[in-house]
Amino acid sequence: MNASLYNTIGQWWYVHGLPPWIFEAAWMVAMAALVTVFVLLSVLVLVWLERKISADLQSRVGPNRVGGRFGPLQTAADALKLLLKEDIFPAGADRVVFWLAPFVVFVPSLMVFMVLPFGERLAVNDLNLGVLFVVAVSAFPVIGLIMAGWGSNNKYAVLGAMRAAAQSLSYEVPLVLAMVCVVVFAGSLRVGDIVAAQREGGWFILRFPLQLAFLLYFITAMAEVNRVPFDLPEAESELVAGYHVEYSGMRFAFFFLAEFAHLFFVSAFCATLFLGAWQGPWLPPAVWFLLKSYAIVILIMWIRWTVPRLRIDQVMGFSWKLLVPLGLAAVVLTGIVKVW
Amino acid sequence: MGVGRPPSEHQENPNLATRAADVACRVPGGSVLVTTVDYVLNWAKSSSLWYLTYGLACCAIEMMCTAASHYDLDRFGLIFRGTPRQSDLMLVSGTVTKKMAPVLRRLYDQMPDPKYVIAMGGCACAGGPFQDSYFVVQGVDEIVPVDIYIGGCPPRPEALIDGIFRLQEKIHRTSIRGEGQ
Amino acid sequence: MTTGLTPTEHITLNMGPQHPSTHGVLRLELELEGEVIVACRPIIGYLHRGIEKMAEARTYPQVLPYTDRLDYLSSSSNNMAYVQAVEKLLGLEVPERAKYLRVISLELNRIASHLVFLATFANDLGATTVFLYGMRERELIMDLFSMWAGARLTQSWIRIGGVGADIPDGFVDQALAFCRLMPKRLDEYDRILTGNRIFRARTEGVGILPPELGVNYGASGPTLRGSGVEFDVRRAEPYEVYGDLDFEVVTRPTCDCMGRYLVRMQEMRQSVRILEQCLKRLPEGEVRAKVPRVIRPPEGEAYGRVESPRGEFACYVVSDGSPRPARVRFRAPSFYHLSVLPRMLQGWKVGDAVAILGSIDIVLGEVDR
Amino acid sequence: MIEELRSRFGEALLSAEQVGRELRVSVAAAALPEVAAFAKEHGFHYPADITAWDAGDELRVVYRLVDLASGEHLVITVPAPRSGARLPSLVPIFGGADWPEREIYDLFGVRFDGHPDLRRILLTDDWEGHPLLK
Repeated sequence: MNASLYNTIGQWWYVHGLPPWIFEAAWMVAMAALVTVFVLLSVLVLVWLERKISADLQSRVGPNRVGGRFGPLQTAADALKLLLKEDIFPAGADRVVFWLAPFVVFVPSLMVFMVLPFGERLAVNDLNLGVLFVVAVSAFPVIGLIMAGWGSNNKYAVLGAMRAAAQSLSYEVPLVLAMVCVVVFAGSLRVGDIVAAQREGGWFILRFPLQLAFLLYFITAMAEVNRVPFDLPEAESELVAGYHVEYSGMRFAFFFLAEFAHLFFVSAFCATLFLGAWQGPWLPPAVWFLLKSYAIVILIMWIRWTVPRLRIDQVMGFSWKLLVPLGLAAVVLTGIVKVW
Repeated sequence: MGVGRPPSEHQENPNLATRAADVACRVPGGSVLVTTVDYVLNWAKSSSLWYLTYGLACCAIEMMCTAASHYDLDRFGLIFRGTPRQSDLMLVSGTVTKKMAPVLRRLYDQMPDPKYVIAMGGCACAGGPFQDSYFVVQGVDEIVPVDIYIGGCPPRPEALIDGIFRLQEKIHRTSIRGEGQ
Repeated sequence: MTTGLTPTEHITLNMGPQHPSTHGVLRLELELEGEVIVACRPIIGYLHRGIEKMAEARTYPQVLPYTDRLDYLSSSSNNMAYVQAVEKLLGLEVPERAKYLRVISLELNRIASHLVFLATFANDLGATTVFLYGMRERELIMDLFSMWAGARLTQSWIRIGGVGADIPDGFVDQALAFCRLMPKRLDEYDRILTGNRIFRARTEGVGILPPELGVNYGASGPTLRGSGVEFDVRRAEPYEVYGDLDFEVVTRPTCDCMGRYLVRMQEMRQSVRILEQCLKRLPEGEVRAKVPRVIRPPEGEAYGRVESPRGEFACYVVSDGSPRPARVRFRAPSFYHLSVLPRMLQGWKVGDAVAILGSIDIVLGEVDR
Repeated sequence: MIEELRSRFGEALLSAEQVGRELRVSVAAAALPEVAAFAKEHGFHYPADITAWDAGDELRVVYRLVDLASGEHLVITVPAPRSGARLPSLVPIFGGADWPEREIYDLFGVRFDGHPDLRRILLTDDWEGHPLLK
């Protein structure tokens, strides 16, 4: 549908002799606006979903008052309330760094959505080096976390930031290795090509050595979004709230938004890389895409509410002693299979 | 949390909203707008009372019970936050001693406005059974302003939930025009 | 401090008195090198309510409600220790039925308290869901307490000379139903938590308490039994009807968090066993001995000693012959466990600190009194 | 046991009696560490309780040591003056004496010589007086 919409308007535009780059730019802007709105809305949904899923796992009910029987407006109320809160700069905080940190975390979390294909042609910009772009940009928020930790002038925040930096660095390596397997298999760094490659030969998760890559990606993705068992940077029971311990109101909301946006992104990207993205019978592509993404999201939430948390040295050891060698093995194996 | 640093300075909010609301009320039909805005804002504030995990004594156990499966405070949008910066509601659950009082005050100061305090149980209300103790503060209202008092030693979870409802009603009675107008 | 060529600076991290996992108003001053704990100083007294002083201004029965508020997770044990001391002073013999009812109350409280331990311990380690499971089962016990005492936490149901009132109709059936349910739920916890690899990695070998150190520091209860010392007041000095009951004193030789955790988990099963025996054997008869209106014990001192869920909880009462005690002193197990905590924390990481603190299961109410 | 104590400590042993499973002895402050060390040699490894009470004319510091193997109690009572009392600390012998001694200092004002860290434990550092004195 979207592809045809793109084609129809594009043809009309072309027929009337208008310069095509304006159309391309306008399409991109429209998509960017659409994606931003979509991300913000889906964060509201995700938070609500998280509360409902956790409630269900914990034999509770979860929100059931605000806005009706299932509490659909609960997150909206939370967001509005956070807007109304007093904005506190802690005494002794590094004001510039403290002020900047939420944006440094939030903006890259939104930027990565640029290459995400919600359907055919339904991506803001399908970059040539899409996967590389994702790797580069999604590594960026950790700088914001360190800024937040440092700027807060709070020891819990500093500890949280140090943990975030250590964890993010260690898990980036197996994450990239897992993506390299996919790239080798698809033969392109462009996300559109990866999707196309899955159209021809079936989903990547079904092809021999890529199951390993999927597993690696899934585990590292959980670590990237700081979810239990890898939620050390926040670690409620140890560091109170970790790097955002001093943030209140809207600034905290930015961290919150970024966290859930990132959660959705890693799930959606997982669906893109391994589960054939938007492809599927009968239903519209965008629906398929959301279904697959949410399946991964729910899986991550399920794990988050089931298992305990690891300790920092165990987290690091797990990455360097197990995931990285496994990742290297997966790359080698993928290469062999591909050449065969 | 009591990390070694002085309590935060509060930024004086130039209360723009109050002034804007006053102006709006002078315009014909403006008060309808103000009440609508009031309703939405109060709805948000009262539906999302994040409370500070702050267990003091026996009542803290009942507070935990109330948050747990059987009573489930999450139903009303109440979730706990470990840090005062992200909390709206301080549930003073238990006896406040003279050693604890300065800490409690500091935690209250660290919370961003608008903030609410519920004194849960006899001790927090007025010293409870420890009226003649040399080390107990006779009611938390000597240290911080209290919105709702819940009696009982400790109050049953139902009483706590009732107290939260009362607080929500109280929030709904406030207006951006400032109280008492 | 400098180690080799790299100068490192210790940071002092203040945990508490408001912190999600200090279990109340405990404050820990941790000296850290990176994430490693170099030294730990527990600071207590944030809940010091002066109960021991207040007891001197009250009559013997009036002291009883204050004992509830010491270790508020197992108020019956506190009642029992105090009542035992006063009864020793008075030389009072308690009716058989009351003894059985007391044991039922004590064991129900033990399960309730261990469930809170399970809940908070799991929560400290990040397994939030188990927290709610523990509280869910505890609610069933709270219902039983409400049935007989009208109160959930602070029951004051064990009184001088017996118990406050006889159990209501239907209590035995409901309690037996609970006894049938509980082992199944314990299996459920074992499946979700005990066998979990992450949970084991976080608890096995962590926070070693050597048995000699534990004894020397006055540790008791599951904390000491987790280090392989078979010491249980219920066995060592049987009170009420514990001498006639069939139960095991659970010990684990591992001395770590896992050992202490497993001891508590097994103790819940043993408590269910004790409960079933008591409920089935419950004799008919009076529930309260004749007690004078004004209790005036003869001059002397007595030491009431019970096994609370945390360890040896004792009450030392000195009477000067007046209606008010000359001294009431509570020996709180958590107090001693906290004093040995710095030894257990040394060299572990911040994440372990909450695990180790959780594993000794303290209640600040009895620490600070 | 009583005989052994008497022959060993003589004058320092103020009184001794056996009540049930409790052996109650009263000793002078100076002899306390030796008595405690002696008790520990004889199996009383477990410091069950260390406390004090105000008997009106004097303070009595009570040490309850338990033999975990036999279940015997040894209750050592040490009389002390109501103000400015000084007792030898038992921390070198029983680690478990550490906090209770701080508590007795805090609530009764008894100073323990040789205690590694004698500060107020329950009350605030700037508190005046010792509340459990009558």
